[in-house]
Amino acid sequence: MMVHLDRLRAVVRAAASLTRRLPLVSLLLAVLLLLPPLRAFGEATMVRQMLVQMPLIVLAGWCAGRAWVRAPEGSRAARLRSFADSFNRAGATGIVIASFTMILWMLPRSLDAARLSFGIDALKFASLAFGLGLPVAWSWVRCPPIARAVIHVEVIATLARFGWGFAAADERLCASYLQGDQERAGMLLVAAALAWAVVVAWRPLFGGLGGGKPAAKADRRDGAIA
Amino acid sequence: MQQVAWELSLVLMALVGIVFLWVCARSGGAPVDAATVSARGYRWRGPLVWVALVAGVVIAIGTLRHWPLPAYARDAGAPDVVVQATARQWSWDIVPDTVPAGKTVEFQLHSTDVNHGFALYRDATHVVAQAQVMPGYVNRLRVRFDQPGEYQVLCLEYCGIAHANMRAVVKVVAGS
Amino acid sequence: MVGMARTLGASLVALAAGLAVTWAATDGFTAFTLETARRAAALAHPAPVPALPLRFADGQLRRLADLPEQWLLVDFVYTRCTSLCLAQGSADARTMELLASEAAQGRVALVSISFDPDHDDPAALRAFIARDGAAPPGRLAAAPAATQDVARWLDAFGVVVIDDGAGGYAHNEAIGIVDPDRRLVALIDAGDPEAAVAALRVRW
Amino acid sequence: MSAYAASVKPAPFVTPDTPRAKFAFQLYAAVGISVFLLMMVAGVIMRAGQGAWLGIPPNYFYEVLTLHGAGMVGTAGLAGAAVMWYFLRRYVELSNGAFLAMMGLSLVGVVLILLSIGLGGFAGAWTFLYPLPGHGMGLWGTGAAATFMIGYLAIGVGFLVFYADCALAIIRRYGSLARGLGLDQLISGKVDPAHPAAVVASTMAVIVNVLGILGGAIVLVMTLVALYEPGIAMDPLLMKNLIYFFGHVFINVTIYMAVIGVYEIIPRYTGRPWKVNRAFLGSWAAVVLLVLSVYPHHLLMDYAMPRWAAAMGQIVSYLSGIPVILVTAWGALVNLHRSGAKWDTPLRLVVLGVFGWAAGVIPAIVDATIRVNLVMHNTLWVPGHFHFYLLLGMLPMVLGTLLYACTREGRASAPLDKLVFWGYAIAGVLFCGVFLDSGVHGIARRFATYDAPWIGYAQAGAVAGTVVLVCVLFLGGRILARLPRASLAA
Repeated sequence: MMVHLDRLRAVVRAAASLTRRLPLVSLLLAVLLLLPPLRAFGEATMVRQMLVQMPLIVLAGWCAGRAWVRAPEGSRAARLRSFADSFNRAGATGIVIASFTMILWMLPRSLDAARLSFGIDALKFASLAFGLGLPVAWSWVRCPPIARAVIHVEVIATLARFGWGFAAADERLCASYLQGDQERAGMLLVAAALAWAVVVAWRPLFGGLGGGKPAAKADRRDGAIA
Repeated sequence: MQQVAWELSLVLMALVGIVFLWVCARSGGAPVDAATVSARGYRWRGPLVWVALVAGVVIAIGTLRHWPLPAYARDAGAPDVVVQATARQWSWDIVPDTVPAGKTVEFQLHSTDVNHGFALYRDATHVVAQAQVMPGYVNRLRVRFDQPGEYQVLCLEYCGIAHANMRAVVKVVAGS
Repeated sequence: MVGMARTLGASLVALAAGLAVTWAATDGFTAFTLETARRAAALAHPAPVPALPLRFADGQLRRLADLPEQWLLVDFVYTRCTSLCLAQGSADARTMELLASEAAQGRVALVSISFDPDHDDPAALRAFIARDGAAPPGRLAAAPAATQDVARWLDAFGVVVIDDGAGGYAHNEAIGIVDPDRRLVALIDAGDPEAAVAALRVRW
Repeated sequence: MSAYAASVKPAPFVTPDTPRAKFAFQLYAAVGISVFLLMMVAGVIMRAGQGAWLGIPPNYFYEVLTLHGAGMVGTAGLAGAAVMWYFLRRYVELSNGAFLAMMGLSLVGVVLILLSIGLGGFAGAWTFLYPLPGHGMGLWGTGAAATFMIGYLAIGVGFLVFYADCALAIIRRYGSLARGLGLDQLISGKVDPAHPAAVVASTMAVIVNVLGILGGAIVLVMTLVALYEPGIAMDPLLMKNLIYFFGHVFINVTIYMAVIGVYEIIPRYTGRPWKVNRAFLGSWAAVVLLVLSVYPHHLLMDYAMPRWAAAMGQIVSYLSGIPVILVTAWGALVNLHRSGAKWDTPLRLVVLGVFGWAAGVIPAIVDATIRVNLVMHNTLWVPGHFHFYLLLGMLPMVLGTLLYACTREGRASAPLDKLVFWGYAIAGVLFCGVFLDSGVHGIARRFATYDAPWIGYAQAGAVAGTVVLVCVLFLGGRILARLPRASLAA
């Protein structure tokens, strides 16, 4: 019995250490994704570029940001962060940066540019990781719950707007992608908006219905909207 | 139809008004125990909800069983006359603009720019029928004119500055 | 309070930077697609077309600059195309009809450039422009003399060719107007011969 | 006050009554009344223009129409939200910042809308029905249309901030929005009569209007995209659906927010608490679904819509009447009946509001019948019914609440107040009645110039409208004069 427990602990420890390395792993992943064969694969269709490759890059940046936020007290990263924090009260600056980055890379022209030019694609990788994923990880925890709710609604609306636009366009908006691909990407973005809406609305709507002490639940730091 | 709607609305609204005035008039004076009033007041409500529901169902079935819009081409057989009416900011193009009385006329409504409304007036104060006119869609409005005469066409969806001047005439002539 | 002021400043800087980048990336909030951008760019900054040799349907090697006609209309094709290009073919025929007299005087030519030179030899090109018998005067077709030149031609006209998933190609279509100095001065919708001819005539 | 205080425990006063909160409330009252009055002037001007008493060129007429619509809807939203905030903060902890942020963002939006209309000449109506904003025909350009849309977006974000704050506060206190709405009590059957009606209504408003604003935020940006990127052609029917979904929900919710004043104020006069029961909770839960699904009654004349949608528009409209008439109006009447309430202007206004809502619902339901809609749609019958429940329903509820908040002591009203009240009520009924009767006679909605047989109606409307304007001016003046005495604990 004891042996089993030990083994379990070891697995948990290994998993934990992997989580600590997650930023490294994810940045490595981002660089890998930029390498020609994987880059070509990830950008071969609009669906892949918008719904697989780009989210992965954002995730990589987010992991890096998460690590930065959790950097141990006194470390250089932590000192830098606490200086940067003073420019990012309530996460305002980070969210502004992230909003522009998100919208810019959903424009058809940017999708084309990234597909056609390696330089711009490298810029895309860097900005999605450090201009979207990282600022979100850094700023979200500092965002007041009201701002989070408004951001959620805006993200849902933005996904739906772009999705609808791509699905409704009667011509190819990207020179690099076919019409059917564009429509598919559009519908998937709309689906993503719906899924996002359900996921973020579920807890505020029904969170306390299953029993438990509502007041205690509501006092959690994240707030039910988060 | 207009008169029925008007009279029904007037009666029901007057009823609401009278009940309000009656209750308000009797609200002053010596207060009566809330529980008594509420017991008496709410005794009536349950049945009334049912009355409202049943009335709603009956009216809905009554008005919807035969689909009320003579407007769906797939409904009946072919119309006797087909008229193409095209709306643009701010004029109508109606071909042909003369139709026989007593026949089923199908107006196929097109718009080249924004939303318009196609309404047929028997005189300045009586709407015979209408439909929205929308770019990208063909709405089919079927009308059987009983009386010959000149019917005005007005635009009933706001479409810009000359909206009120967007008019045409459909002539209805006695059948042969 | 320091944090508040700094954050406000930083947010405003981020906002301004975001707007500036978006402005730059969309040519001042006007071009959200590559197609709009390339057309606007052609109008704003006429650029010389490549001075590279093309093999024409008659088998001769010439550069566009060698053609005697003052004005050129240029579009991109591949002759095996069975779908969209059929519409393009009839639009081209219509354009030549509209321009028949000027083309007969040698003032204008319509050149279809193939981006598939490996397949589109002079015989294929001849067949392409002479589908209904003989090609009318001023109706030309050519393919880059060297396969590696294709990219430069496409680049100069902002054409992107992709696999259509059905054994052929898809590409953004437009008709380029090339002036007597052999600069690309405008790009017009491919399916609209009247507009192309009108755009040409205002430049005459 | 004493009767109520003696019989029930007053609501726990959760949010502290700070000077800042009081300032926020006063700001809303002042802005709300001023804008309402200005927009009413715009309304009377339009009626006078239609009555040939004023020569208004069509472009100005339609600019005024756009301004009147957008201004009234926006102000109704703000005023309704103010009523909701005023009472909801007694049960949950609301922030003043979010409330003020809504006003700030709305003012930004108002400035943009005024610029768009005043300088840009935008006259696409408050419903901005796609693709009209892109077809100004030289009257307005894409810049003006875009400015208008961005103005709306700013207002929408302001409302989102406020609703997010309310949602958060309700969740903190009750655990979830479903609990705020009383769904758990409805399901379990154990109804807590002390569960505040204000919380139930506020929760409904939050849920429904966040969805409405989300729809609006999408359709507004799609309109913007279509203005600048002609390659993306939106489906006009889909756009119309979203626009009416957003518009219907937003304007409808203004009333559902204002009615909180009814639930809170009438019991304070009658000394009988407004106890929540199963029917009440059930009807508010139903209202969430009804308000979200009733909008197709605006699209009955779009034959391209599927039949089920049209039938749903008719049937859901019928159902919507039940909560209004048989729950809220009935409840108000039972609460008042032989209560010994002492009548004064705030109570009169609030009760008038309930009457206006209940009575105004009737022509709305009649018009939602497809057969009727075939001859009434987009005639003046439509403004007739919505003016009935906005001018005689929503507005009196708001004015009554504001006056109530300002007259905690010395509620006695002078004979002049009584005269003005009845002037408002009767002229208001006549004003709306003229609209409805005009609709019966086929007079088209949104016409700048009238045919000869129509002019008399417009003149009657202008006269009645002027009387309403004068009365509201008086009532508004009363409120503004007493605003410094406003109390958040009244």
